[in-house]
Amino acid sequence: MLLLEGTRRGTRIALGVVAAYVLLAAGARWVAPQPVSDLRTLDLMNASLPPAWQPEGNRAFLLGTDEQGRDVLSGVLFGLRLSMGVGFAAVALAMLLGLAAGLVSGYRGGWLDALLMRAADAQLTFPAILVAMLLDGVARSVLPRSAHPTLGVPVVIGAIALAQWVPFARAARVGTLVEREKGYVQAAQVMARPWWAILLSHVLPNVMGPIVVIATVGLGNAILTEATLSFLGVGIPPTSPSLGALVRNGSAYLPSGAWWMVVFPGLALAGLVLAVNVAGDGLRDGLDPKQRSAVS
Amino acid sequence: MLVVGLLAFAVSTKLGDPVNNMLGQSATSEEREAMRRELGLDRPFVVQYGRYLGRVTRGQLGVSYRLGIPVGELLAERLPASVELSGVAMLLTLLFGVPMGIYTALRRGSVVSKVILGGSLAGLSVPTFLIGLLLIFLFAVQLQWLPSSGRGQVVSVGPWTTGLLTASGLRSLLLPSITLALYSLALLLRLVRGELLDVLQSDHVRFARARGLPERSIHFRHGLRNALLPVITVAALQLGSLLAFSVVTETVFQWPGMGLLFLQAVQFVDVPVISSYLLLAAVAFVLINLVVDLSYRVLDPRVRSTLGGT
Amino acid sequence: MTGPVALEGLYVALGRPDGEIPLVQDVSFRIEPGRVLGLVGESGAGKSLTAAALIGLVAAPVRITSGRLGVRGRQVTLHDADAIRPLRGKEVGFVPQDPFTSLDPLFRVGDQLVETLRAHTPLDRAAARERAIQLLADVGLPSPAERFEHYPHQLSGGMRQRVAIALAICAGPPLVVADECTTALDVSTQAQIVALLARLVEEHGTSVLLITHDLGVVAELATEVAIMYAGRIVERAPVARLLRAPGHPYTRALLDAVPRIHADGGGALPAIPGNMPRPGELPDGCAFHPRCRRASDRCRIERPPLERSGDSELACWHPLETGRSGG
Amino acid sequence: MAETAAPFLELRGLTKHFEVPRPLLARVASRRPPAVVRAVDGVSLTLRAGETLGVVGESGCGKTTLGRLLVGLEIPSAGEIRLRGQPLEGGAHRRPRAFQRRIQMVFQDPYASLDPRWRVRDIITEPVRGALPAAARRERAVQLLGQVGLSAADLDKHPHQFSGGQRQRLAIARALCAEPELVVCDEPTSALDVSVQAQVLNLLGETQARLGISLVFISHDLAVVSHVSTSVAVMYLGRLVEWAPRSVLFGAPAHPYTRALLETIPDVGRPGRRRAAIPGEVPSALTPPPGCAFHPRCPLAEPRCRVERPELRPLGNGTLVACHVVGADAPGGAERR
Repeated sequence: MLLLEGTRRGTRIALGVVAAYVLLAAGARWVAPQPVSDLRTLDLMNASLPPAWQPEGNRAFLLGTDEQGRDVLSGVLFGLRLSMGVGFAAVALAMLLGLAAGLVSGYRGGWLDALLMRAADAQLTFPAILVAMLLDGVARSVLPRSAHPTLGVPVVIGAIALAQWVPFARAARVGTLVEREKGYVQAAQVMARPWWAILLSHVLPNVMGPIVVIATVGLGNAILTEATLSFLGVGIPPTSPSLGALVRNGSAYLPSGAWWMVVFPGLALAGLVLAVNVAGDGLRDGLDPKQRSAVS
Repeated sequence: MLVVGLLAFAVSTKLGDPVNNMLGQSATSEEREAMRRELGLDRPFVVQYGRYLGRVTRGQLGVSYRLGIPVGELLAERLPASVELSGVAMLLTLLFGVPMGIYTALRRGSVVSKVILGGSLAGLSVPTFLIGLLLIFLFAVQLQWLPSSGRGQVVSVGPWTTGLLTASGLRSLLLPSITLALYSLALLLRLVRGELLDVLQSDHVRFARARGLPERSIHFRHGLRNALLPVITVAALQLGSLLAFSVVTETVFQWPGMGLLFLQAVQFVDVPVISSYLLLAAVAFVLINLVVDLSYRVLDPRVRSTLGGT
Repeated sequence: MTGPVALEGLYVALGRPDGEIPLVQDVSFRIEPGRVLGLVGESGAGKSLTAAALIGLVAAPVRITSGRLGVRGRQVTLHDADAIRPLRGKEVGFVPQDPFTSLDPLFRVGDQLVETLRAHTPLDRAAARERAIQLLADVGLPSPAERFEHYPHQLSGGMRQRVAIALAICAGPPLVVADECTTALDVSTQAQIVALLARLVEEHGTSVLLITHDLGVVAELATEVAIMYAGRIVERAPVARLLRAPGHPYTRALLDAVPRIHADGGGALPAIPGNMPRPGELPDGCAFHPRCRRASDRCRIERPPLERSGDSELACWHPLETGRSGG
Repeated sequence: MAETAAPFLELRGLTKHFEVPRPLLARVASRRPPAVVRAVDGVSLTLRAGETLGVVGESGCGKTTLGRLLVGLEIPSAGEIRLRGQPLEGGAHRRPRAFQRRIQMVFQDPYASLDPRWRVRDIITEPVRGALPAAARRERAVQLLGQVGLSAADLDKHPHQFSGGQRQRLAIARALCAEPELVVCDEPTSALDVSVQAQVLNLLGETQARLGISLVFISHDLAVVSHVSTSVAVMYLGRLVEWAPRSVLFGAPAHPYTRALLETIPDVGRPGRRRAAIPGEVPSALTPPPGCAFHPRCPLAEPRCRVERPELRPLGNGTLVACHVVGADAPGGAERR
């Protein structure tokens, strides 16, 4: 175990960074210098200010302002809140869907298994972003226009979850197929314990390891997907300050040299996803003894 | 294929009401009805599907609601740009991803490996659009070395327009293809590394060592060949995600490809374009899967004999 | 011609940040050409590690701390990875345990043979191919020229093990290490493989280290037996003497615990109470004393050295009288 | 009651076929019916209460499938299983609970047979989970641990804290928890070292004598089977080839396959002896030879063996054998070894 020392430290730092992000995002309301979407506090005099340490910077706006005088730091903090919220919710939903599908199809087998895995194959050939874009498009055209602002976030969550359930289902299914052959599962079958009880008491706890790893990696991907959708302008309604939308907004001013509108939201996003991915990597190495020796 | 067709069609009928988008909110109900009839949207579902299939097999994909141009023409015009972008990105991915994966697996402790692995983790974490924007800012805005958008000068070779034959076309291709390749490159190199490490610990490699085969042969003949089997599947799926991410890249670089077309279609609910794009994507994926299956037949004797024999 | 093969003072340990845990301690033996030494022990006794050490396939965090192999009049230090590498295949052949996973599934068995031959001999491709087919015939594969073209998955377990043996002996190594090479096979196939090994030893005058937990296979094939317990050799003797009249109480108990065919059932089996101690939890004195009926205070404090008398060796303070008849 | 006359356990023509799935392409390309493995093919046997039936054979002979059919992990394709005259139909879940409770199983791999996340007390009382209150279950667990030679101090441990032999003791304790009448043991000692194997075999023997349970003991090891069995069934490629009381089977083996198997056992007591090898290998279960499945390897094979499948017939000394040749002229005259 001590061989892992180095990796483990990295993993712990990464988990710490993720935790810090969570705290910052959850406390955005109190930490952010400027409340979001309060037009009264905006002053066009403060528009397009560079970060505070630059000659034209203003101490009140640490990371500068955008073209309407909005504080970039506040935007980033509120954006993080939204991005992480969407990410966590989407992954939780995908995990739930995938676990249910994978456990049942792996344990019961038969046509249900064939059907679910066909669906998973089909899903895999359509990358997450396409699925999300498509679903979002469908939802937007089916739902009444007035519902868009309120339903935008749930639709994006659903779209990302639907695009991500497959890895969970696959891992859960493979794990279940292995567990099904284990003596303790078969002993429980001989005892005629009901199948759902066997699934919950023996199979589920023993397949959770890889699921946790997939969930961390999936979280990174979900956050990336949400940001990408917002960047493309299909997803979260533009009124909500997501990180992707901030970058999209800022990118228009990039040619004029206003790099801070793009770089800070982008860095915040990349840092978050990087921390999540490092943590996921560490968890995987910790779980897989074969990889363990490979890391040192 | 029929299923995909049905899916594409379901999208094309259910995906909102193009009439609203075309005529705007102020149109009268008579105007809407006329429009509907003109587009054939008043027929029952099955009839519409039948007609749709018939049209598709004849190569008629409908007319774009937004641009009023037949979708077939639109796609033919945009296809080369996307194919060249994805193709070059795939090439970069394979050209760098596989060797880097091998290197990091064989030289596990070295500094270079650590840098590559760290870089690959970053590559997986930094969103594609951000990379694109930063590259534009650096090379196009600050240094002004490379163009920030478009395909540059293109040459027509028959129906195909290519940017690969002109200097400006190649210069324009550089940034977008690197942007597009980075994510799949990072993914592929980590996959190659993981698979190779697994194979190098397998029983048959242990036995190959035990009988004194040279390390070169163990790594490249026995190790790599076994490791590449699962990589093929993922690399092929990667081609799919390149297609998806090309939506992002094409947006950032205003690359006149299908991704950009698709994005605009989604935003405008331009149904014929969306469903045709999906259909095309589905055909591409089916083809890719076919190629994967065939390459397994060539590379894996076990698959070969289950198909050929019994 | 090739002379005896000798291992001297092999120590293998598991590296931990808080120190090393010994896994194999002071294992030495000598095998004359054409002889088979059976190295017998229960799981965890260190026998497979001894095999791995001889071909330099001990993977970190386990490492060889010391040990020397004498082969063809040369002395090689085993903890030097670069020194053993050239020995693999050429001086030391290795027959693996599991024939199902030990051959590369993507290459024809003939090509794997040709590749190995060409790594160790100056044969050109055509000559190597001819030699490979001859080797396949030697190990008893019917229609060898046809089998040459086959992939491993097209062969049965027994045939794959024959191919593995051909691969191990193709360069004519003076020492062949067979690690549990019959364990994964059915009894009827096992008997065939044992017969094959016996014939090859005779024909080529190879020294064989036969590693197994199966005393039956040892009885059949070995000329000499060494018993390992908790990382050390505790007894070594010619096979007939060791099986009939062992000196070490552990050997005796092990032999008694082997079930034999009893048409009348034979009642309860004499079992050894308890379990072998895990590495790092070795008791003081003789490692076997907690399970030994003859153990005295001395056994609990002082470890008996492996002492030589005549053609056998024994590490016990209270050995059984040799000459007592077995079974 | 009719039950008194019925044997404790009876198998009648028990059969299990598996369809071998083929890749889609092959299924589309050829119209042949899917390949079928006859894992267990028409096995009829009986077992009296309190006795042990040993089932031996090489890998692929169907012995494991037979055990799984008995405990309800597989559903028979044909034939039936009767316990005290009552037919047991379908899998474990379909059978009447009161009957299924009487049947338990001990598995081969001690490392996979106990849930690594559970505590010993929960593992060994799983059969009465929900049926007994916690205090009673704890009491039962302590009692069971005593029965298999472990102590109450082990109650809260996890499986990884035990050696292979101790785990197999725990698996036996779990099987005993339901107070079974029949325990099916599938190679319970083949993953263990000899010294530990002897401990576990002795424990099984003592337990059986004390509680009067019946055992079906599945093993590839004839010597082990000779120690524990009252009667022995020898299987080859899914079929029963010989079934006899222990003393008869080992004293006067009848079927050429049984005799050959006995010849291939290495003997620790006779160093240097070369055992006779059976020529060839077990054929694929997908394409068993016609007639008697053993004929390609049989020294006694006659032309008839290649076409006609021998049925089980009595030899008079308690042996049932499926062979055209042995004892054909002199019933009960299987020569002594």
